[in-house]
Amino acid sequence: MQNIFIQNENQRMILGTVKRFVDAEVRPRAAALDAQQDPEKSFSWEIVERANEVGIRTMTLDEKWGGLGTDSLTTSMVIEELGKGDIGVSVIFAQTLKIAQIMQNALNDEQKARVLPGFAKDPRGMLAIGITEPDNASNYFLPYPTSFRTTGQKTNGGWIVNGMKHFISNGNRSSHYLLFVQTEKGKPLAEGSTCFLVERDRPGFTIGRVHDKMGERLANNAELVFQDCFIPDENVVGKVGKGFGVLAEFFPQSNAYAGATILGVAVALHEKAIDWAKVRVQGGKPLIEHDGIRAQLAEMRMLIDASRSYIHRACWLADHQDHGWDKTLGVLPKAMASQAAWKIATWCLEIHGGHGYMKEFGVEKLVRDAAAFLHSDGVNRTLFLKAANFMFQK
Amino acid sequence: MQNIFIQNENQRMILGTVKRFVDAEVRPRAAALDAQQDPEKSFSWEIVERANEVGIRTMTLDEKWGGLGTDSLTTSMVIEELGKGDIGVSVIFAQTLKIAQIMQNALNDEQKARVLPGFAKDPRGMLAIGITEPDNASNYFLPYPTSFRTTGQKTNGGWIVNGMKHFISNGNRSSHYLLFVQTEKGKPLAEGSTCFLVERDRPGFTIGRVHDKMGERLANNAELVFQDCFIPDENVVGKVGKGFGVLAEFFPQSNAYAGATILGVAVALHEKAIDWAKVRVQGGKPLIEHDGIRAQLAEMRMLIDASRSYIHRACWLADHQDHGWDKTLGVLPKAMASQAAWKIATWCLEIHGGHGYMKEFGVEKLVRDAAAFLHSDGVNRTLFLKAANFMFQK
Amino acid sequence: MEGLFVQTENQRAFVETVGRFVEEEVVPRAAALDAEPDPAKCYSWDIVEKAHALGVRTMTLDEKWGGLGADPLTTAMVIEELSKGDLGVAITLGQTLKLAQIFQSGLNEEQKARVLPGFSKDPRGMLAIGITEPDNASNYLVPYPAPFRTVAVKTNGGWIVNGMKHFISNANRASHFLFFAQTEKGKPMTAGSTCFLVERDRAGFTIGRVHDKMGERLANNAEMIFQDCYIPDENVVGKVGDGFNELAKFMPWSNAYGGATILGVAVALHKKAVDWAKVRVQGGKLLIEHDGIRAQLAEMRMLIDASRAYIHRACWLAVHPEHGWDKTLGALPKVMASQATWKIATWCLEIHGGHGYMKEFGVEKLVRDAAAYLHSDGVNRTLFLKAANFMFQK
Amino acid sequence: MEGLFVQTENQRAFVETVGRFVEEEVVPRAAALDAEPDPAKCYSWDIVEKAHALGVRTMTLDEKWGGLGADPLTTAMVIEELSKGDLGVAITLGQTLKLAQIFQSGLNEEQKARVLPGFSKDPRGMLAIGITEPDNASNYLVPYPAPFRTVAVKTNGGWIVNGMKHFISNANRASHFLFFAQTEKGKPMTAGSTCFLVERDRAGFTIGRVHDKMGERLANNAEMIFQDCYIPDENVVGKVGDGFNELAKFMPWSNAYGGATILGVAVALHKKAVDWAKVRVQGGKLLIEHDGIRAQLAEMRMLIDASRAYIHRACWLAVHPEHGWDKTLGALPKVMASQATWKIATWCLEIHGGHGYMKEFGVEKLVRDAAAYLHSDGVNRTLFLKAANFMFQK
Repeated sequence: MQNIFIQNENQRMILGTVKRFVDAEVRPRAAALDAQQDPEKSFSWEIVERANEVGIRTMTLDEKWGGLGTDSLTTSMVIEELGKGDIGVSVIFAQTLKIAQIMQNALNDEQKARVLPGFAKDPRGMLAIGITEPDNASNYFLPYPTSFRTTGQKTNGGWIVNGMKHFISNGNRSSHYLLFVQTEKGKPLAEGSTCFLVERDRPGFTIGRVHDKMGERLANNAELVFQDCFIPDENVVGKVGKGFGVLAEFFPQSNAYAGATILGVAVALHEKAIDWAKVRVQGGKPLIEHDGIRAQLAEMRMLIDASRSYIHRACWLADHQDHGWDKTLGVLPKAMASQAAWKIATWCLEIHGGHGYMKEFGVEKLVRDAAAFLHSDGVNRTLFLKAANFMFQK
Repeated sequence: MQNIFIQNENQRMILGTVKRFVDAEVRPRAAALDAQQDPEKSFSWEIVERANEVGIRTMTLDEKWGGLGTDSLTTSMVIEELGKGDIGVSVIFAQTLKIAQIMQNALNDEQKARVLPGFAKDPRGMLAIGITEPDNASNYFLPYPTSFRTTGQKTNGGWIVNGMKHFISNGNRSSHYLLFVQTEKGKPLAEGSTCFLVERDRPGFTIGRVHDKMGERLANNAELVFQDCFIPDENVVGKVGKGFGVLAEFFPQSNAYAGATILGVAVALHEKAIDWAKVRVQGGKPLIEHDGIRAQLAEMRMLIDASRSYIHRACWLADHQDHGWDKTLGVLPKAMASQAAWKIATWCLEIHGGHGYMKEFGVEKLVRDAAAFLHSDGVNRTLFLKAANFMFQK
Repeated sequence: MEGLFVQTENQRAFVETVGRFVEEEVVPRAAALDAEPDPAKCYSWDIVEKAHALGVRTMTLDEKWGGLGADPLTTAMVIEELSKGDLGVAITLGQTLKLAQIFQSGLNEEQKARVLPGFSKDPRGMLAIGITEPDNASNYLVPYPAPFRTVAVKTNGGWIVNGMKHFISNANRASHFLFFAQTEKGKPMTAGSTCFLVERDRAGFTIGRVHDKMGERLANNAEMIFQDCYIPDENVVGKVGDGFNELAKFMPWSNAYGGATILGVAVALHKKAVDWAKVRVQGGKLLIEHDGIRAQLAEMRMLIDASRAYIHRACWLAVHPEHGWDKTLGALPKVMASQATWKIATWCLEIHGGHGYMKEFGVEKLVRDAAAYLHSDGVNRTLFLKAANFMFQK
Repeated sequence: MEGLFVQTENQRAFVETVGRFVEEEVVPRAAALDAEPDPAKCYSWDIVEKAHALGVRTMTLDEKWGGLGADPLTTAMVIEELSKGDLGVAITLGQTLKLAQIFQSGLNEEQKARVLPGFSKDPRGMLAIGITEPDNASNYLVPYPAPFRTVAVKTNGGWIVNGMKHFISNANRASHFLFFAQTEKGKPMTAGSTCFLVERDRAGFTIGRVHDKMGERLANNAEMIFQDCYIPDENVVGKVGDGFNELAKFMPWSNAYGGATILGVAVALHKKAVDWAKVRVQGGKLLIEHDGIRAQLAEMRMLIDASRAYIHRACWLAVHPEHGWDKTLGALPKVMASQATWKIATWCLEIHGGHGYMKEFGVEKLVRDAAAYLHSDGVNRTLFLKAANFMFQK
């Protein structure tokens, strides 16, 4: 039970490393990358390579694949720590760390042997997962019985895939992808889709637009385009027609990781608010000596700590499901943390007055970043509806 | 346009009278009446009779019927003023004042001649309207195509009515009622119901339970029970099968009146909060000198003034529809005012600490009262859905 | 839902026992007791005696004193379980459970030997603590350098106490009390007050009014009055002039208990809302099939689970401080839970429409109960300021 | 929706003209201008010149100066209309419209004759006012007895000014400015400052940085820098040492203009949300057919209409103070409107899901714009404190 609540020595060591990495490599670069007009240029391979050097990129891989074999709780702590530095950096690694965990669980031995060593060695090895389509976002979450528009047609020794995905994190930066494709027409995506492993250089697979976003700019999101793309049978992950179960089965902690990312932003905003309240004088005394502001700073702290307690519990139970895992833990922690972060963002902006609105103070970047998780990993309202389905067995 | 914004001399005079009535007759009685265990005993005929003496009970009647002929804007001001003293008192008169307006517009000349003189003279003359049924609340608002369960069967020279209504304000206290009855089976209530005028002593019409409520206790709500009750043709209001239109056509300002009632409660809470903040010392200075409390008291004021502006505008436009009446004004002002009042109730309770929770301070009564209008005159969510129907022509 | 959080077999079994007790002994009595106009009559010795028979009343005592030696985490679970049945019962017993822990830690050996055996055996043995005074509530919490008004003057072999406390839970029901009196004039309470043990029948100590409250009526709160009350030296708890700080050490989980107490009300409200949504039809389908309601029910769940995770974390860290106890955990979990509960109370009331406002449905009682913890165990704003003092070292 | 509030034929016609101008000249340019990385390039003289041609730029000038003599209520309607197209454009022109009113009221005859004809004829004639300094924002609003840092020292025939102002709307675009300088050392700004008129090309007065902002980018804010800038006595506005209070008299509707400015953004967001809800399908039906979304769209409407009613009331009472002007109307309407707008912005973003976060949909620009008025024209918390001072006579 200890593990629900505490940071052990190993975790403390890892988090120390991550914090040093964030201070040395992320913070100094973040504002300038965020300001790039071309969204592609907001991504930094330097950051990825430095993270690789200190072991962050591959930490969820088992030791036999060259990683640290971190559990979900520790990983969520790392993701939060990254989020304190920059949300985009947290997202690109959260995706990679999460998908590496899925791959270890869901790929068969041949696939693992084929993919993981290369991924582990490649200092720029990043991972992505292709689910969302322009007309299919919440249908995936709820789920509603429609099909994916990206379809796979059986052919000799494999499948011919056509279609497109959009908004995909790391879409233009990954070496390997997990891709969800409708392989049985006329069935809803929950029943007739298959998960495929796709390599970056496969013919017929190209990258479309890189999306130009309000914030979270250090992460790239892009379109994945498939035109008569042949994917061989040996790239089927799990069973044909059972793609949908791959995620549900192998990735209960995904939502809590998203919660950890946005929680990092909340912490960064809280720190900004405190720092400013300590130096800004209003009516003859620093803001932090004004009752109203003091109480608000404490309320932010409460929202952060309650969200973190919930996220940690979800992560621990995801790894120890016999202790009382409940499916709502796979959808609600992100909603909690993102609501908290948005409230904190609003208050932080208010506390800064006009200064918060000017780019040089860095607050407005955090507000733009915080807005991302009102929708990322599921619009909150959609997640509430999904949780309701678990609660009331629609 | 003046009339949207100002109180003229006539209004000032009327409001002065109402305020004196509230101070002299309502405030001294309210706590003791509220504390009666038997809900029937929470009602006071003395208050009604005193109100009658100063002309409040009949003020919306035209002068020719013995009233003051007040317009909707003035009436809403009076209703708010009553609500500052007690919500229940505001409700019983708001109902009577409103239904008197409807009767003047919707009754035919014979009906008016039959009913209004007696109502005007009777110092205990109160009015009620019977719509809500146990299974039919929001269906009436939205409207959803179900029937009323209270049905009228055509017979010689009239109708035989069976069924029941519940939650009816003034249900057990009125001399005259407007009653909505399904007169065409198989049709939804919006298309096949008829409005009837019913006198208190009509055979077959009895009063059921008086509801035991959380608050708003100085008003009685009761069940109306009809067992083979004969109602003659001459008591049909408007046309047979067109009952539903009676309200929509003749009473656009009903929602704004409800808003005025709950706004009165908000004002009373605000006053309590200010008075307490001026005397309660925390950390060596009165609460009102603490930034956080000061700012909150001003935010309450803002919510009150914005709600009042909206209510007044709705009332004025209800009487001058060619200046830009919009149907959302018939559903949203109450939602605005009741949300504001509930927020103010919560803050007022918090500001009072434990004292607010004790019955002797009167705050807890106001909180229980404020809760009433989260549902009265339509649950807010239902009203939003109704407004949406107006906005998007479902 | 509990499955999420119950950790050990022992805890699970005991919480289930308490759950049965609540179903059988508390729930059937609660509405009638709540409705008693005389607040003293709202209290039930039957419930206390039944709780005693099951071992609940004494569960926090060490086994050598006849208890179960329950730790704070288990105790918080039990308190929440009690509160699902009735808030007042949870407070009555919860206060005793908490004070029994303090008695064990804070009393000297002679005092323990004198008090605990009798308390343990007495089926009506209840405990209370007297801190709050009419002019001294938040001063104690924040803390502001004011003295207590209740004063103890040294005399031969003991102290003469004069003054009064109010709002004291269990005051008129307890066999033993702790209370604070100012023993050094001119000093603030934190530096010049002493904690005393007092027995119910001591001369000069009487019970004043039993407070008439909005809700939580099954618990009694009353005034403690001291008129030339002689208390011998051997009843001093801790050191003269320093009882205050010493005692604080033994109560780090007190705030989390407050959180657990109100959280049970949130769970009860949530259950009411779900049950109603499953039977109430609007617009031709059950409320639970309306998107807006479904999402709201899930959001309530989120708020409950995040609050509980936070409360449990606080309880666990309170006894394992070396793993990261932070003083804000002694101020904020109650705030989180009470804010969540108030939001849930509002939504539950809205979902029930007019039915929620009628006494027979039981919702309005829960709303009145929920209001208690906006101030109980410290007004939320005051606790934010207390936490801020921990965060920013005023 | 406007039909609700437009009162006279003249107003209606002029607002419609402005609406066409917005559709034709503002909307097509806004996204590209917003995207300019150099804040100075976000400004468009084309828009200003087009507005001039239509008479918008000078509409608040009396007819004898070539304007339309528009009253504050009409002007507020026009500002809201402009803001529906772009917040920055509304600010650029709104600031000029407001200052033209002040020039007419506050300048003496010689000053008016010197300035207004040229301003009226110049198609690029813009106005600005310099109050805010890096260490003096809320001190001006609350007011706290601190001096301005910008100082004017008396010399022969005039004053030598040194210091700087920042965040000044239109600073780098205006032909004429008002600004405040401390003329009596040791006194607070309210007692010892003087208002000066300054022309753009005056020696010693230069423009510093153009601020790089999160949003409202089509308006420029910049620093005003004074280095031994000589200003002649004939440029003193009002009295030496008392300009501050005198000027305040002329601006009672300034806060309501701020409210109208941000309200236009709320209307634009609402429209985006409605449009999207009408085309986006979730779970097999349009979003607008989902209860939760429908109700939310109506709640947005409520917040908009209540805010507008409040703003219009403030504008009208500002020019008819004898009918009940209250000073809180000079502090709170902007707060109401900006809180409403921020809530609507959040909901609009949530309703759009990931699409709202991508720059091409235009929602994220509106969210960045909406954030501006959490601080513009006064941080909301500061304005609450200002209103509280009016309410409680600090």
